[in-house]
Amino acid sequence: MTSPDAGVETEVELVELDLPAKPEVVAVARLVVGALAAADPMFSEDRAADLRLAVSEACTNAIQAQRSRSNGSTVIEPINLRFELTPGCIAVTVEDHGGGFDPGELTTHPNITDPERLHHEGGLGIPLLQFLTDDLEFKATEEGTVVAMTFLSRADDGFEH
Amino acid sequence: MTSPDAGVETEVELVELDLPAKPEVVAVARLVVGALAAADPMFSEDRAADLRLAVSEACTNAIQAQRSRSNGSTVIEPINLRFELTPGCIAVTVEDHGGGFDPGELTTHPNITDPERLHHEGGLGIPLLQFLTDDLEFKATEEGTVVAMTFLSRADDGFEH
Amino acid sequence: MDLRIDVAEHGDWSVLQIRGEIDIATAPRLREQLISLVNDQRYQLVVDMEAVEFIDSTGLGVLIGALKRVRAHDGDLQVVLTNTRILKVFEITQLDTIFRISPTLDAVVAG
Amino acid sequence: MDLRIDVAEHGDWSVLQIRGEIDIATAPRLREQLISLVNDQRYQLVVDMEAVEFIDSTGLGVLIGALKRVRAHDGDLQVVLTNTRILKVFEITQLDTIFRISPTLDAVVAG
Ligand SMILES: Nc1ncnc2c1ncn2[C@@H]1O[C@H](COP(=O)(O)OP(=O)(O)O)[C@@H](O)[C@H]1O
Ligand SMILES: Nc1ncnc2c1ncn2[C@@H]1O[C@H](COP(=O)(O)OP(=O)(O)O)[C@@H](O)[C@H]1O
Repeated sequence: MTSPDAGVETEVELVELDLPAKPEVVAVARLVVGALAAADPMFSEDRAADLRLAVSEACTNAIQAQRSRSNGSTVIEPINLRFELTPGCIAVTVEDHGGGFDPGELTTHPNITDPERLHHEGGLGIPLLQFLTDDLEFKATEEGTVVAMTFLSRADDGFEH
Repeated sequence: MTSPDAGVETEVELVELDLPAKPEVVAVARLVVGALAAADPMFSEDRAADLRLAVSEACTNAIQAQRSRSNGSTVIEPINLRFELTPGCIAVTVEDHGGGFDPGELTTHPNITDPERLHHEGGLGIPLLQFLTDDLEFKATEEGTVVAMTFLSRADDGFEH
Repeated sequence: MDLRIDVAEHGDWSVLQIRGEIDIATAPRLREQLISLVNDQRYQLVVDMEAVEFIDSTGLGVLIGALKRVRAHDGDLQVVLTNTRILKVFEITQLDTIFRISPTLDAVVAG
Repeated sequence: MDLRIDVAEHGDWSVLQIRGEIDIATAPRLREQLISLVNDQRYQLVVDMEAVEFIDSTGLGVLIGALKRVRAHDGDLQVVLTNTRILKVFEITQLDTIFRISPTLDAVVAG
């Protein structure tokens, strides 16, 4: 996001995206974060793929929370994404109005190699987020959750932290 | 943007995107509108290309207006895009804080086949917008301009209106 | 945003060739397809992911669910995959330890 | 978001092969490249747009400016292009009437 004639813009660049809480828009969120990462030459294509995956996970959780909460209601609020861009660092927040949850109280699923694990199709999203982000925070709001994720461009492929 | 389990969402779907007024983000705006059009099966790939082009033109004008106005200032305000999605129709607004202009007072360039026309590199954007949109409006705001464009999915390739 | 699923028979195996992105929007179609195969008593499944451009945990959950179903009938679900970005998602989640992943369909069919 | 420009000589012609998207972000690089060719007294230019995925009025303006410059030296700027979506942009703006557009580089070089 640096332009040759910039110079004046030393502050953080901010991109905001409000999306209806529908499964179909997760692909749009992925596209946007992928394009933003691609615009920063410090982010490799592999790291950009990490961002796409993490944003997909966070938006999926936001949409699921919001849709299950609004069950029966006719209006589903949008989800809000914010991207803060500085060279070598992209901070993303995904905010929903889905009622919130306690990340400390998540069901612990059996170990992946335990045959019992097959009974649970879910529970992989947050571990993926933990792996892919350099910083991850769940903030409870009055109405729901803000997931705040920080991604540093890394020379490696993300396997080494 | 219709999902099999929707039904509750009969109202217009709204997507909002705020972008810093930088040349690099126009590609992001194109990606978003392209993905939104692709998500509506009534829009052909050719018509989606029309939307990408029109949004590129409107964002380019917004960014140019905003950057030339903020010359010398350190803070450049963002540009705001709104997409209203209904089956077969996408309405897009691009809002800038670039000081505005009078669309009725545009310089008329010599006809394209006139050798004099070569002296003007600009002036092609608004004619393109007129061609590509089904409805086009420039609304003056206190700070700048809202360009409101309506696109209908068309069976044809856009050459026939 | 598209997902395309083609099913073919290779000996004892039913092979699902998947193209596109597997996420919350498209995973339900994959789940339905897998369930309908199990309902047709096809318990030896190969998911060919060579043309998959994206998968997230929603897609992985569908594969886990299908593995459970075919195992209940002493069947198996194997994966054909070489794309390193998609492989990485299996590795991070350790699902590479519960799915057998092969580089080609021939390698699966040959056993 | 990328633009790649490769320049080669074909007889009297300097051929710019362009890949990617030409918009407000990338057009300045194309303009610089074209001006530097004119400064090197290359006035017979071919812009090969077969690998261009997108162009808008900012990109078209750069081509108009370059045509003006080479014409001032009795030169020419021709375009190689078959992609119907890009051709459409030339047609809407009627620039297909001021640029000679050919389907292949050979067609240009052959005259
Ligand atoms: N934004 C959110 N709002 C409410 N609950 C959430 C949110 N994100 C995650 N959760 C809860 O945490 C659980 C675990 O999430 P995750 O690891 O992504 O797996 P999955 O979504 O497949 O269950 C979810 O089932 C849900 O109960
Ligand atoms: N959003 C805007 N804010 C201010 N001025 C604008 C805006 N959009 C268009 N204009 C004015 O209209 C003129 C014609 O626009 P256009 O046809 O797109 O050609 P170009 O931008 O290449 O000059 C611009 O040069 C500019 O002066």
